[in-house]
Amino acid sequence: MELLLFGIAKDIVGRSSIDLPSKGVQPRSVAELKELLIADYPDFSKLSSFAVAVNSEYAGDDVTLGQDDEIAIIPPVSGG
Amino acid sequence: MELLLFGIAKDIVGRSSIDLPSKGVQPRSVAELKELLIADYPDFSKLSSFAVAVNSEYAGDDVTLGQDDEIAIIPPVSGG
Amino acid sequence: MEEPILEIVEELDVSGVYKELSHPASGGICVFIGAVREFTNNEEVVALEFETYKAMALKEMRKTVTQASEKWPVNKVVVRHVVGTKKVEDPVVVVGVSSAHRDACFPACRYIIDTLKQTVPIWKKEIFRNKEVWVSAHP
Amino acid sequence: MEEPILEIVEELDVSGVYKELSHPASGGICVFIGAVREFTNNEEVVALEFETYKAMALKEMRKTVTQASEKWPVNKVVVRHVVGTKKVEDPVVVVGVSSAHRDACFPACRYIIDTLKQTVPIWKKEIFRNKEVWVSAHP
Repeated sequence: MELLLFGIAKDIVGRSSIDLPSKGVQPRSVAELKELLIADYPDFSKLSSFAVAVNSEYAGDDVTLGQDDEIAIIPPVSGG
Repeated sequence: MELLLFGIAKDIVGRSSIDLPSKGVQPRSVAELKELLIADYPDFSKLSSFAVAVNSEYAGDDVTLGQDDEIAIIPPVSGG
Repeated sequence: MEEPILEIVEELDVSGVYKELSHPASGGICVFIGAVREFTNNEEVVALEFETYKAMALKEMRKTVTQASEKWPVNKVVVRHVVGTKKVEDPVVVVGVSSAHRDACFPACRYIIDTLKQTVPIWKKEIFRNKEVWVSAHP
Repeated sequence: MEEPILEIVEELDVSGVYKELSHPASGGICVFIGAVREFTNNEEVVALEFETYKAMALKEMRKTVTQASEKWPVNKVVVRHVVGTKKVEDPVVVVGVSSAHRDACFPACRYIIDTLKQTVPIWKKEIFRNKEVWVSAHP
């Protein structure tokens, strides 16, 4: 399960993608992924907010994560 | 006193300008000019409206007309 | 606001308007272009013919732009309108406004085109296959 | 609505957008251009750096344009956004809409840029003389 990182998320983690599971823990939902990230990288809790996209669509906390999903961390967008 | 005519006003009168006085009558105000025009060219009364400009500014009915003023008939505008 | 560009032209090239509106303090630029439509009330338009009272039109454009600059903090404004005969898809008017934020350039641009259509002495004749009509002249 | 033009580009040339939006049934064209401003909160901006999640950005642009076309009768839409490093006065986004009347293209253009700024995964870093800040990242 590959996790893509953009913007400040990339700076916090120090890489543009990471492989899950992290430390042997495999998140089963968006909510679990967010908890895992904040535990591993406390700077995520300092952001205004951050969203998760699954297969390039915004995904709510209860969306389940599958092995083949493309998952991305979407920090606050600021285009335009 | 020269009167400039534009758009449909030009079509009604058949010329792009006329010299006043018309038939010996000299309008002293915008209101008098409008009455005179409608008397001479009844088609003016069929327009949605028409305004008068004195020295290239919209002029209300009570504005007086001087010999050296540039006067224009402004039928409903439709630019853009 | 910088000195606005206000013009009545025979040929309207809109491709350079962005450059004219660009400004280091302007994060937003809003441009409106009016063009000749193919149909009016289901009747095919062959051409539009524009006539203006030029001296007064430029004065009224300036009043409108001044009003807009009093209502919204704008940096640069361009207003250009054509005269003469124009065919379908030809641009006939361009209004462009640049400002720090889009909250200013959008309403200012809209205000200028709306007011221009109500006050600026420009007249449009629609040329159809079998008739010609001065727009808005009759009730 | 015709198939919209949705692009993420390295170089943005806005001079041809009018031609792309021109359409025989469109009497009105509204174009918004976002550009790099010189100052943010009185601090001089050296450059902006844009990054995107391209596949998702194009999907979100399409959703936004579809929503706009459901709200207003629009004929053509162009949305182009840059990635990479941009300097003061460089255009970074262009949104253009053409429609029969200006009552549709103005609000549709505004809706698209407003929604793009809220939902499309593009991130902007402000480069100042002595620091770099991801815009909106922190409260």
